[in-house]
Amino acid sequence: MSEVVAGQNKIGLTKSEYAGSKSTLCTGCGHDSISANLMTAFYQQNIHPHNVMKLSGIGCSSKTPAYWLNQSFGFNSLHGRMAPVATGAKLVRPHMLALGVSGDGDTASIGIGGFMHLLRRNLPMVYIVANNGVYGLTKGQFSATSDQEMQQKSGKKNPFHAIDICSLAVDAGCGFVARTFSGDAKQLIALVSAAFHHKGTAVIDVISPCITFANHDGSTMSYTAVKNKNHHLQELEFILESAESKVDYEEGTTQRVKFNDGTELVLKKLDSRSHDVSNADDAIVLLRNSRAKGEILTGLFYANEDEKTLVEVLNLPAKSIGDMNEADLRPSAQTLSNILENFR
Amino acid sequence: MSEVVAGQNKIGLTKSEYAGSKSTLCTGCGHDSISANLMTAFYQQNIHPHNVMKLSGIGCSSKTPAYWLNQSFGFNSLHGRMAPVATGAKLVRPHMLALGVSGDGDTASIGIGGFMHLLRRNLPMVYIVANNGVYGLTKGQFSATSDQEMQQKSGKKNPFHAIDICSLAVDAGCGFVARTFSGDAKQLIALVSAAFHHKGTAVIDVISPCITFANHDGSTMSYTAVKNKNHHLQELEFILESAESKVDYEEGTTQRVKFNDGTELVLKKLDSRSHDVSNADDAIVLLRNSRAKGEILTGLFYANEDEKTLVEVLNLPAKSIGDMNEADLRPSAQTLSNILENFR
Amino acid sequence: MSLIQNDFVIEIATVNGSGSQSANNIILRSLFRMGIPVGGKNLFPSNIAGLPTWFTIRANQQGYTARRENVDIFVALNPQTLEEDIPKIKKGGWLLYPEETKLPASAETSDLNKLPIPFKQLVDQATDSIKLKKLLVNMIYVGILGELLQISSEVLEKTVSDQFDGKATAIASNIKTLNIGRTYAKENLQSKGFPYRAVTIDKNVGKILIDGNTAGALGLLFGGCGFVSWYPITPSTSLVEAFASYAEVHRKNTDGTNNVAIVQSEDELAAISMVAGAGWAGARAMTATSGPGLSLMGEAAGLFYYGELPGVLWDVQRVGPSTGMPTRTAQGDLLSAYSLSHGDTKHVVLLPGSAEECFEFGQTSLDLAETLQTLVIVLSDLDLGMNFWMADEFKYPTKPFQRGKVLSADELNKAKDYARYKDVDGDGIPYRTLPGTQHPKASYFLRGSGHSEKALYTENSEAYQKVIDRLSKKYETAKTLVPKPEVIENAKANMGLIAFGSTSLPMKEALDTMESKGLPLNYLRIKALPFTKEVDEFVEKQSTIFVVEQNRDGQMAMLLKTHYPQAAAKIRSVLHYDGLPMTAQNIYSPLLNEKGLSL
Amino acid sequence: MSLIQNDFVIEIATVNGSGSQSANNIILRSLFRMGIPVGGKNLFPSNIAGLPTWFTIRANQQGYTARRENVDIFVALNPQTLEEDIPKIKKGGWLLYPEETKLPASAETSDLNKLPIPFKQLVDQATDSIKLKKLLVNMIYVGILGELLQISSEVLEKTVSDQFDGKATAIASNIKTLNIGRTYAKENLQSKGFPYRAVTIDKNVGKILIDGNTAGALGLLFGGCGFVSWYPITPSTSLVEAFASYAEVHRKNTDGTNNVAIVQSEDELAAISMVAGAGWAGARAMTATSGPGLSLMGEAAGLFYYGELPGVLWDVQRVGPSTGMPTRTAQGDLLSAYSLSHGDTKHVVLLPGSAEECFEFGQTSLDLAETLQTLVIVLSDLDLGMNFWMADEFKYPTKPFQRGKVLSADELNKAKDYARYKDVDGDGIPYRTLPGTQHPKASYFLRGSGHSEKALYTENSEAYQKVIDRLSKKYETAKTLVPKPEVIENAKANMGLIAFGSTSLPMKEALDTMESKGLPLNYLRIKALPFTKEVDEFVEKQSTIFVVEQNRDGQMAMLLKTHYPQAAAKIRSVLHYDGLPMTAQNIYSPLLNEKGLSL
Ligand SMILES: Cc1ncc(C[n+]2csc(CCOP(=O)(O)OP(=O)(O)O)c2C)c(N)n1
Ligand SMILES: Cc1ncc(C[n+]2csc(CCOP(=O)(O)OP(=O)(O)O)c2C)c(N)n1
Ligand code: SF4
Ligand code: SF4
Ligand SMILES: [Mg+2]
Ligand SMILES: [Mg+2]
Repeated sequence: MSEVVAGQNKIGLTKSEYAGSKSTLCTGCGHDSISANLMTAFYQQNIHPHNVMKLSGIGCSSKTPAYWLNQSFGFNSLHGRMAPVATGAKLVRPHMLALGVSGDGDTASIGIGGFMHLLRRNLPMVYIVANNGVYGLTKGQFSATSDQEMQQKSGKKNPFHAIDICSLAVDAGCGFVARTFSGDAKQLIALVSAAFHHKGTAVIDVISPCITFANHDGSTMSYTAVKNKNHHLQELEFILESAESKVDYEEGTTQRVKFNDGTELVLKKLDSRSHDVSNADDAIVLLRNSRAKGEILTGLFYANEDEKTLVEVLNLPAKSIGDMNEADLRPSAQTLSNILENFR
Repeated sequence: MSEVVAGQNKIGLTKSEYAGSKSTLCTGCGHDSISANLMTAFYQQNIHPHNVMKLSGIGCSSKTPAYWLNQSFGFNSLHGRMAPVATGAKLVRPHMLALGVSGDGDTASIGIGGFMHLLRRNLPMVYIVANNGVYGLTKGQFSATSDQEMQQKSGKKNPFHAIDICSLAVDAGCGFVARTFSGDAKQLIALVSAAFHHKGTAVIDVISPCITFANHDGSTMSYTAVKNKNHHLQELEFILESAESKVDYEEGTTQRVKFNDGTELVLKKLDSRSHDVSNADDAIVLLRNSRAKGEILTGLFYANEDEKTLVEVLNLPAKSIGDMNEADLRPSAQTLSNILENFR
Repeated sequence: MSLIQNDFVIEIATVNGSGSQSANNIILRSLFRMGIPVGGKNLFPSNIAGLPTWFTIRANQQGYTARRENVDIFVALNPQTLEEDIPKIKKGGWLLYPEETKLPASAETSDLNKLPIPFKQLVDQATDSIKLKKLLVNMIYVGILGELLQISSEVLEKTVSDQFDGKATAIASNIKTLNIGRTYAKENLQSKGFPYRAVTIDKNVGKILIDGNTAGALGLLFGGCGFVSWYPITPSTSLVEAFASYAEVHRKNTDGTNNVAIVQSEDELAAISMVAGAGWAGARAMTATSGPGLSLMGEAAGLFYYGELPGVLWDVQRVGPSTGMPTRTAQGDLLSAYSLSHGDTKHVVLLPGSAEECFEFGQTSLDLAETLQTLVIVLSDLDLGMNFWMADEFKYPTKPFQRGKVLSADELNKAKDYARYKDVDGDGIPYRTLPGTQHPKASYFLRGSGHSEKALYTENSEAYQKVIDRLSKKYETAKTLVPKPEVIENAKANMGLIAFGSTSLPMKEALDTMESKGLPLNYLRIKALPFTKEVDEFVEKQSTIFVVEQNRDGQMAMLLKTHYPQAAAKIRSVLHYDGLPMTAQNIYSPLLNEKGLSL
Repeated sequence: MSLIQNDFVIEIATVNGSGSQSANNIILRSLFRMGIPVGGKNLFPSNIAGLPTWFTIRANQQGYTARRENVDIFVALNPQTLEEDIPKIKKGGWLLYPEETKLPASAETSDLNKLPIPFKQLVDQATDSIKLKKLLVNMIYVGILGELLQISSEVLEKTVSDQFDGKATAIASNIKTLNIGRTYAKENLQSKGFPYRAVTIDKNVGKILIDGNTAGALGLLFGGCGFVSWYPITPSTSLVEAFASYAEVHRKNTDGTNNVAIVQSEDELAAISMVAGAGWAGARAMTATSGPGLSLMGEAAGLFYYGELPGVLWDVQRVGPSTGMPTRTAQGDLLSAYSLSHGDTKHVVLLPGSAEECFEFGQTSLDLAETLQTLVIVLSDLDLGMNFWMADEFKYPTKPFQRGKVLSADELNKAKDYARYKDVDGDGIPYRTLPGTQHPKASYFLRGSGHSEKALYTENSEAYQKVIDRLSKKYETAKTLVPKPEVIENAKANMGLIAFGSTSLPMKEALDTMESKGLPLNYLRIKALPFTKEVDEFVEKQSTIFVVEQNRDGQMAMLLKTHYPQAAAKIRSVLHYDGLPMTAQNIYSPLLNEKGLSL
């Protein structure tokens, strides 16, 4: 590891090299905090922007990848299609880190099919849902994650159940499922950092208030609501090596999630309900109960490093398909003749 | 109630009046059994075909509505679009009974978005998934409900998790969730009969073997596999009035699900794991555990008559929109003038 | 100094989310109420707050209310765009700007009348609330412009109180601020020689000022639309939201139930599929969308066509391809709409060219969908849908709904060998039945797969062909039922101009200009596909035909060449596709140029 | 009795799922191996088992291997369809049928040679297994036809053993059964005067017999396709399945890893979106689908066009509209494919007309997609994709992949002011970079929303227009790169015929026939959109142009009229759209009729 220079991370980049274009979102939009925290996580984790693919769909949230890591490769795709676009891209360049930012409309309404099937396939990527419970970009209609009885600015109430991104993801077999709040730098950065090291799909549901259309009384996703209803399940610390942990936790109050590259996420239990995060059943029941209570439970809900990823299932070689050429892709002349023999 | 004539049901129809066109499915296809059992249920429940809308998507399963109730109104729609088509139709004619037959590909692959959002909206309809774990009509590819490690005829194994229609439906808030087997006339008919009386969406996942592409060794959904792995959670009896039950069950071993029209489904617990079907958490954990064990658990998993249906949410009047005309739909001339005042 | 009465363009530059919209509205509507023909265009960004927005108002006694290139009076509240805004101002035009704004060099060199305004100071007099200041500052320029143009206080204040619809405090503070601006102008600007004046006239009797989306919503409301499913997308959202808010009141029964079902769907595939189900079940049903949504509806569109389902798809076009520019206007979906879906599919398309027609086609589209048992696509666009258009007061419909050939149980009793897909009347339109009809012959199985006249599944060549040939015949019948074009013949002309949709707004001005410059033209505005016999006749008569449209590829010209091969060689395209509403100059410049005529 | 050598049509009627497919294959391939040009068409239902299926074999020494209307030898194993089958048989033709079948009255009155065959009795001699009998019964007619036509036992038996590829028991039982049939024919039918004979010739040297889907799969395999995502749909499924099974072997590295990623997606929207991601990331990527899937891919198609993403969409057309007839053939997706997606979108479309071209375009499509940085749509159809076509042995590609303008880090070092969407070379094709390129200039943000040359978000009219005007220019460039048409000029002709795709198969026969009847025609077969200059020239030269296509609306004629307005008036349509593969008669009949010429 090279020496670390002040103002630079271990790969010699300054924080400004993780910047993006100026945000065009409303001042105070939760999504801008997500961007800021993502930048920090990339910087802290020493990930070179050139090695990052950032993906999104369409929505205010999906605009955000333009606002960080200008030096990375961005694909602002179609409404609801981030998941399949990411699938194609990642399989062709498995060595790059793929991070996607989608919205609750983008993921849970029009994109729910792609999302669920991404989870089934366990594509290695970090999937962030910037969840504000509304369609921001089209001016505040309810989305599929709007809480039942949540009110619009006009006072109109949402009559339908919310889709819980997290319980859905756990039931679909996703091996890294967490929730946090856009403004909670510590928790968000710890989760994203850990997600970088998870082998498969990592889903982080980030409650990210829409200041323009869902920050009023009656909105269950306003800054005030989040402040009042956010319960931290655990305190989180991401560490690169077991030895590194700064905090000495009491026996029995912590759980360590180990990733295949030796990194760990240390969870210090804060809530009496805090469960074993390797237990999917408990995670789902916990999420369902917390949802019923109307609270916003944050933390890591489920972790599992054992499932095969899509890259493994397809048994892709070390060389990226995106770098292959005639030598790798065109069988021999003899092969062609042999094949044609069957058509005589 | 009119007198019942031999060979006729209470509304004076013979069983043949519930017939449809000749099936064009493979001899021995599970879907044909579903058709036969549906016909019986309609007959037994004295539902007049003229009052039935039968809907489907595309697939072998989706062809089946042509094979029963020729005198009802059928809509064989597009692949994956049964749910929204049914939504439009039912809202316009809420007095008719809507029953849909979809496939596992039709519902859990291309149609998963429509399916999940149908459940969120709680559209009153009976939604049958004729689930064979493969795309029958396109010759046996794996579908999203194929069990992990299930083999194709060629020996190829499915690397992905199955989507469990039932746990998904319970988590999405569906108030009637059950599984049965195409050939289990008793269970299927009891469930469908009960589903006719449920106020919201009733999902019945019917394991229905594909004799041509998924009936070999290695298929986890062959007739043999179903025979070996089918565990009945309860014994079911559908009754029109509390008094009607023929069986006298021991205290504590039964649960009665009461529908708003006074009918009941009596569940006699057969399995030690048999839970309180009003408890969604238990239902999900039960389903997850049973899935992990590789068994096929059948019975009613969840019932809830309290949720508002979409018809209720929209507060539709007694007169069907489909029957409305100028008097109902065209506001007065005065209204128009008043409105136009705002544009001066 | 000579005064210029009732002929000016005002443009206000600001950022979106700043609340200038209501201020602009007040100016626009006050002028309208003075009887002066006006048009208002809002050029807004595809985000929610903080990016540049422009609002233009054109007042013109002759009724030329389209966008015009040169601005007479520019209110520059957004310093970020000032550099690019300056060139828009006409020579000798007027620039109002906050006094603290540093003007770019170009402003100094241009021939401009500059009026620095102490906005901050003035708004400070109006309120102490920082939040309110941000909003009220807009009323300062309303007051100033009111005074400069000499819009009477009475009109302005009445418009303010209508705008804030009974909210007394809002009305009071807005009027107060407005008058601060007014007083400032009276005291400081009277000597500046501002030449533009608004003078009360009587051109707007029986007129309203409305956007096409609201007009369309009203058409659907009065046209009997009973089912709407949609997925939000700019610029179609406001149509459905307007419909919903009217329906909320005017389709509500005394017991609180609603004679309408409106479902916000999970995506566009679901939206159009719900319409299919609803149409099948007997509702007059519709969805609204824009470009990307239209593409997503392609598969279902084919089902409507082939299954013969009634339904309306209202596409408010925006700039493509792909996501494109969601808040800019275009007519680029014409070809996609016409042949939406694979296979031999072709649709009836309505092309409203005014707010009146949005209202009218809101009804006509439902009538045609049921009469023809097919999908009717209405192609509006952002300019027509979201900007302010003058219109004749909408006429209350007196004719009953046209519900087409639907057989009741009684009628089925009389019908011999009824078959769902048979051509009984020779017009290609079969008879249908609705679900729930209590008659053994009523039931049929609707499917998008091959079917016979009896609605039975078929893979038989003749049975298949019989049905799709009848569909062609039905499309021929549609020619006799769809709205006829607007035709204005000019005795001096042997060449013709064809346009459609929102291009109609600048057309009178363009035609007048061309005629005055020696290029008289006959004019036809297409209101629908398929082309009616009036189009046939017009096309035949012209020596050259200019097809003016707002897309890059000349899509209407393509369709005309296809349908009129004999005339193809004389068809020429005039294209405008930069996303801005069409101006008269966009039309006459290329034509006059080409003919060597000068302005 | 005069013998008819190497010129006959055999049709076998049965039900699907009965295993006759391999029997039919054996006859077809045996004739092929005898050097006789053949074609095989499978007419199957859209279900899995139990419905009527027909297989036709045409053997013709002159190489006329398309479908022909009149059957010489009919094997009637499906009593259900016998009534409708009888009229297909030529006067004096031969009907083989199970002796127990009760023939319809029409069979008695027709001029037919009837050969009742004791199928049951014969197959009883072959096996006792009921299950096997069902399959082996088909080999009885193989043996009988073999004997009647005098196909040598050697050829037949070799073909059987190749067909059952090493499976000794299957081979033995099939050969045994075949010989039972053969012996029966020898003993009982020799005296019947059967006139048709297969005689070994040498027309098939260097030829193969293959379906277009397999040919396409091989083209993609050797063309370097590295990523496939697809959703199953008839009749495109077999293309991907063939590709996957070849890739399984020929893209496998010694360590078991695969130089290809194939993903069965959850729907078509996902399939094409995955291809977008893969193409962006640097793979030669493709998806395959049919009609309904094409429609579902509309939105993404626009993203390819506007974001300038490489990708191949292989559409094996079937009969529409909507679900239509999934197992019948058509060319009805042309117009949809050309303008797939809303807004001003237009695509490069390749139109293979032979198995060779399926192989070739499998490669060309990938080359063009990367060269032009756009979506390339290949329009095959069920007839070409799933039936058996004779082809010249495919040539191993020697040229390197054409990967277009991709800048490496090194090249970026040299490039001054690189901009993703700028026209540097004047051909409208910009330079791109791939994700992961280790250079600060490499990164850009791909989007389907309005963007400038620098790939920055824009709502600015000029910036927007600059990019879409360049896209038009790029489309012009495409004209010079896409495959050129096949042109056959006839010195005696002044009229021309234009066709494309699978219509090529009966074309030689049709042209020969017309020439012999006094209607010589020039011929051009379009292989791609946009039209190349060869098409321009051809169109200009003809006095009348007949456009022959397999759809109802004359979609190619529409495009031609649009692109050649000067020639529009001389364009005439010849249409065939009943779902069956095109015959020569489908072409020459209407033309000769119209010209008053008789056959
Ligand atoms: C196919 C399609 N349909 C609709 C739209 C319009 N649209 C743009 S963003 C959006 C919803 C965004 O909601 P969400 O994903 O929650 O993002 P947010 O703006 O709330 O961050 C919609 C409906 C679109 N761009 N494309
Ligand atoms: C849009 C579209 N894509 C693909 C198809 C092809 N297709 C027909 S049925 C089917 C799958 C059917 O599977 P399932 O729903 O499980 O029904 P099954 O045949 O197994 O009963 C597919 C992919 C289609 N008809 N439409
Ligand atoms: S509208 Fe809401 S989500 Fe969109 S930028 Fe503004 S605050 Fe953020
Ligand atoms: S293929 Fe399978 S699902 Fe389809 S009809 Fe045959 S047995 Fe049934
Ligand atoms: Mg949102
Ligand atoms: Mg299935």
